[in-house]
This record gives sequence, structure tokens and C-alpha cells, in this order.
Amino acid sequence: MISVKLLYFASARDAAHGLSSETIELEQQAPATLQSAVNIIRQRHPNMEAVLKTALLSLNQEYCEAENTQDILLRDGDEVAVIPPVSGG
Amino acid sequence: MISVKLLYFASARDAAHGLSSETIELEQQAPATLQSAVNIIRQRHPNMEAVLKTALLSLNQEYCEAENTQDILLRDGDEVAVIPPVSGG
Amino acid sequence: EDYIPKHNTQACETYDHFLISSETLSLDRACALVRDDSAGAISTFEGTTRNTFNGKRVLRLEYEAYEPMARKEWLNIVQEARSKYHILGTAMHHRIGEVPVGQTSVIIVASSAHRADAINAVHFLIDSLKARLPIWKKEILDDGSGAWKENEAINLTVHRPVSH
Amino acid sequence: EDYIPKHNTQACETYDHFLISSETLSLDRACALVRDDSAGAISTFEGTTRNTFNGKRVLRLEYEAYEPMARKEWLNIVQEARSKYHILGTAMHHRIGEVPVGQTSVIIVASSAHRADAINAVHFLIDSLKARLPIWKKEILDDGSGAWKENEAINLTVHRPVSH
Repeated sequence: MISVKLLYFASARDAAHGLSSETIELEQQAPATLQSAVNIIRQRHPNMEAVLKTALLSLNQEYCEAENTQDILLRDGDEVAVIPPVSGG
Repeated sequence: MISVKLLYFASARDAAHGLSSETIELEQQAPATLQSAVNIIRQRHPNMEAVLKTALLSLNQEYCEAENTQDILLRDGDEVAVIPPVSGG
Repeated sequence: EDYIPKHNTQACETYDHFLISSETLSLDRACALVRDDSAGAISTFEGTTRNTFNGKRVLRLEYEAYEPMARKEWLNIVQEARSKYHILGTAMHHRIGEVPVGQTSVIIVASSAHRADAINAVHFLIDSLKARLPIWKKEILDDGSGAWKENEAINLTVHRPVSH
Repeated sequence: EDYIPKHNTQACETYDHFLISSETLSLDRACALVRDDSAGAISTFEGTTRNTFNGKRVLRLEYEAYEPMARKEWLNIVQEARSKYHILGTAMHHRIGEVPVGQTSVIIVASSAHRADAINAVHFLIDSLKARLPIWKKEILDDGSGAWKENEAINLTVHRPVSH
């Protein structure tokens, strides 16, 4: 099993009822992909569905480029964040 | 006779050997035009010829637009300045 | 052709300062980080909390940031700026927490030998920040309601290199 | 469409500050003149004395101004800026006399509701100042020689209004 940290910002945190981060365990051989992490997020936080429609995802503090999150393999200690549309400045 | 104040800035002042301003008298009926003032400047300050090639002129603190300085009539108390290429900022 | 002084094409925290803080921001302090005897120009941008949005009265903005990712992404942005413009130094300071009306939420400064580089770089940097940096603001109105904002779509392709 | 707060299209010394002085300039002091609760953006430009020109070492610049004409011409320039951009307040401070290397010769600031207006207005204002204002600088090199400078020809037509 691998540990992956999930971070929720702004409206994503609101959708997780105020939870800003949590750590999940994934079966590495499943395989453990970004998609599997997203599925877990959806199960644990039904309100996240609406946020995920317009949010981007980051992996280890870099935007995820891939069209298909199932192509991105996760490793132990990875950090995934749900990035709603930004509004800095 | 009318009195006209002449101002010399930067390289124009250098060409007038450090003179920054002087007042001249013009015969109003001559007529007294910007051109007649320029002629006087040329006579009094021969080094001004080179400066006048690239300088603009101002009348009462506004740039002179006219192509022909003989078309601009001067009045008593007018202020004319020789404006070499600027370099503010 | 005027001598162009040393300017780094590589973004680096020595010359490209980054600060996220809940303290009030200071333009003088940000500018001090980019001053240089070989600079002829310093350009700055300050974003401040406006008192209205869509005719409604705003009390304050509340900011949060994903700081480690913002730092990484900011260096990427400055790298792009350095590929387009001749820049000596930059600084980006962003406030988090509450920013009341009239106060400053972000400061961006850049120094360069010639003015076009500094001015255009700052414009590119603030547009890129608003498009890409993982920072969010919540707008608190005078009726007590609060809403997470989303920045408008920004066309970054308009920022062309300065020709020398 | 976002509410655009009061912005004057008429240049006026109440909102468009003009100062020529031999004292050192201060960015904070200039910015204080344009701050406004309805502003979302403040853009500034500082021109500083560079230490080199064409590979030669510069000691200082010496500035002089035809002040009453500079004031009139500046109001004309600001009037043009206000016809292109939504501006709340502006300030232009220019130093005369000696400006040593590293020190500031000119500061231009502008505030607006939205960033593009402030940034583009400041760019237009500094370009216009350099093209039109009756101010001159003499460059003193380390060999003791001094020469009156002439600003490069500037294309002011590139400054287009911001579309809202």
C-alpha cells in the first residue's frame, strides 16, 4: 500500500466540509493512479463532484497536464491537490 | 515697441554663453513676429545657429505649431523659449 | 546600441524574490529588493481591495494560498518573463488572510536597464499570476455573504518580447 | 459588466498631481496621492540614474526644467491619457538638479479600478513625458565630461485605449 496526501483548497475544502487535507492508502498494484485517488475523493466527499468539474489537479505541486488521469501513476508520499479556478492578485 | 522675454535652456543656454534669459524690444508694426525674434537671437548669439537646427520654439509655454514663424505675431509681454531636443525622465 | 548590463535569463531566488505573508505589504520594501546601479527603470504593480463589485459593497477580501506550489509556479512564470524581457531583479509579495478595503493584496516589482522591459515584464507577471498561481480569494460583502472568486480568462499571448 | 467607479475624463490638479523638485523623490509619497477605496490597481514607474552609457561610466545626471511649460504640457498629456484609459488619480514627480547613480529622477503613478488601465496609462505617460516635456538632462561621465542628452524618438501611436 502507498500513502498519498490529498489537499483541498477554497471551494474544494468547503465541499469536504472544512477538511483541508487527508492521507489515503492505495493498493500500488491496482494500479495506483491519479484517477483512483479522484475516485476515492468522490466517494468520501459527494459535494466535490461539482468542484471537480472546473478544478484542476496538481501532483507534487505541479499542474497535471495529462488528459487522462488514469495514465498518471502515484508513488508513496505523493501529494495531490484539488485546485479550483484561481483568484490570486 | 513691445517687450518680449527670451528663454534659453540646456544647449541653447550654452550657445548663449550661459545666458538663461533676456528681454528684447521689438517694433510692433514691423511686424513683430516669432521670426523677427529668432533673427535677433541669431544676431546676438551666433553659436545658436546649430541649436536652432534641431530645437523647437515655444510661445507662452506652448509649443509653436506653425511651419512659418513669420506668421506668428508677438504681443507685449510674450515669452519665447528655445527648446532643444528634450531628455526628461 | 546601448550596452545591456548583466541580466540573468535563469530565474533564481537570489534575484527573483517571492514572499507570501499575512503581514501588511510595503512597496518600498519590495522595491529595495530590485534596486541596482545598472537599472534605469523600476516598474511596480499593486493590487488593492476595491470597495465595490457589481454595485455591491465589499467589506474585505480573504486570501489563501497553496504556498509550496505557488513558489514553484512563480519561478516558472519568472523564467518565462526572463525569456521575453531583459530583467535585472523581480519581487512578488502576496498577502494571505484578511485584506480590508483600500489595503494591498499583491505587489510585483521589476527592474531593468530600459523602461519597456520593466513595464512589460510587470504586466506579463501580474497577468500570469492571476491566470496560474494557486491562490484564492473570498469576497466578503456587507450583507455578510462570502463567495470564492474566479479570475477572468486572461490572454497571455498578447505579451510579446520587447525588441532591442 | 463590472461597475466602473467615478473616473474623471478631465485632467485636473486635484486628481493629477504634478511636482518638480530638487528634493529626493519618494514612491510612497507619490502613491499616497492616488490611493482610493474604489481602486483595484496602482501602477508605478521610476526612472533611475544608471551607472553606464555606451560602455562608459556615468557619475550622475543633472536635470533642468522649464517648469511652467512642463506643468501645462503635463496636463495636456494626462488629458490624453484620461481619454484612452479609465483613471482615478495620477501623480508625476520629477527631480531637478543632480541625481546621482542609483537615485530616482522621475516617478509616475496611476490608480484605476482595473489593472490594464493603470498599467497602460503609466506606460503612455512615461513615453509621452520623454517625448514632450521640456526637461533636459546632462550626463556627467567619470572623465569629467558632460553632454546634453536627447531622448530617442518615441512612437506614441502604439498606446491604444483599453477595451472594457
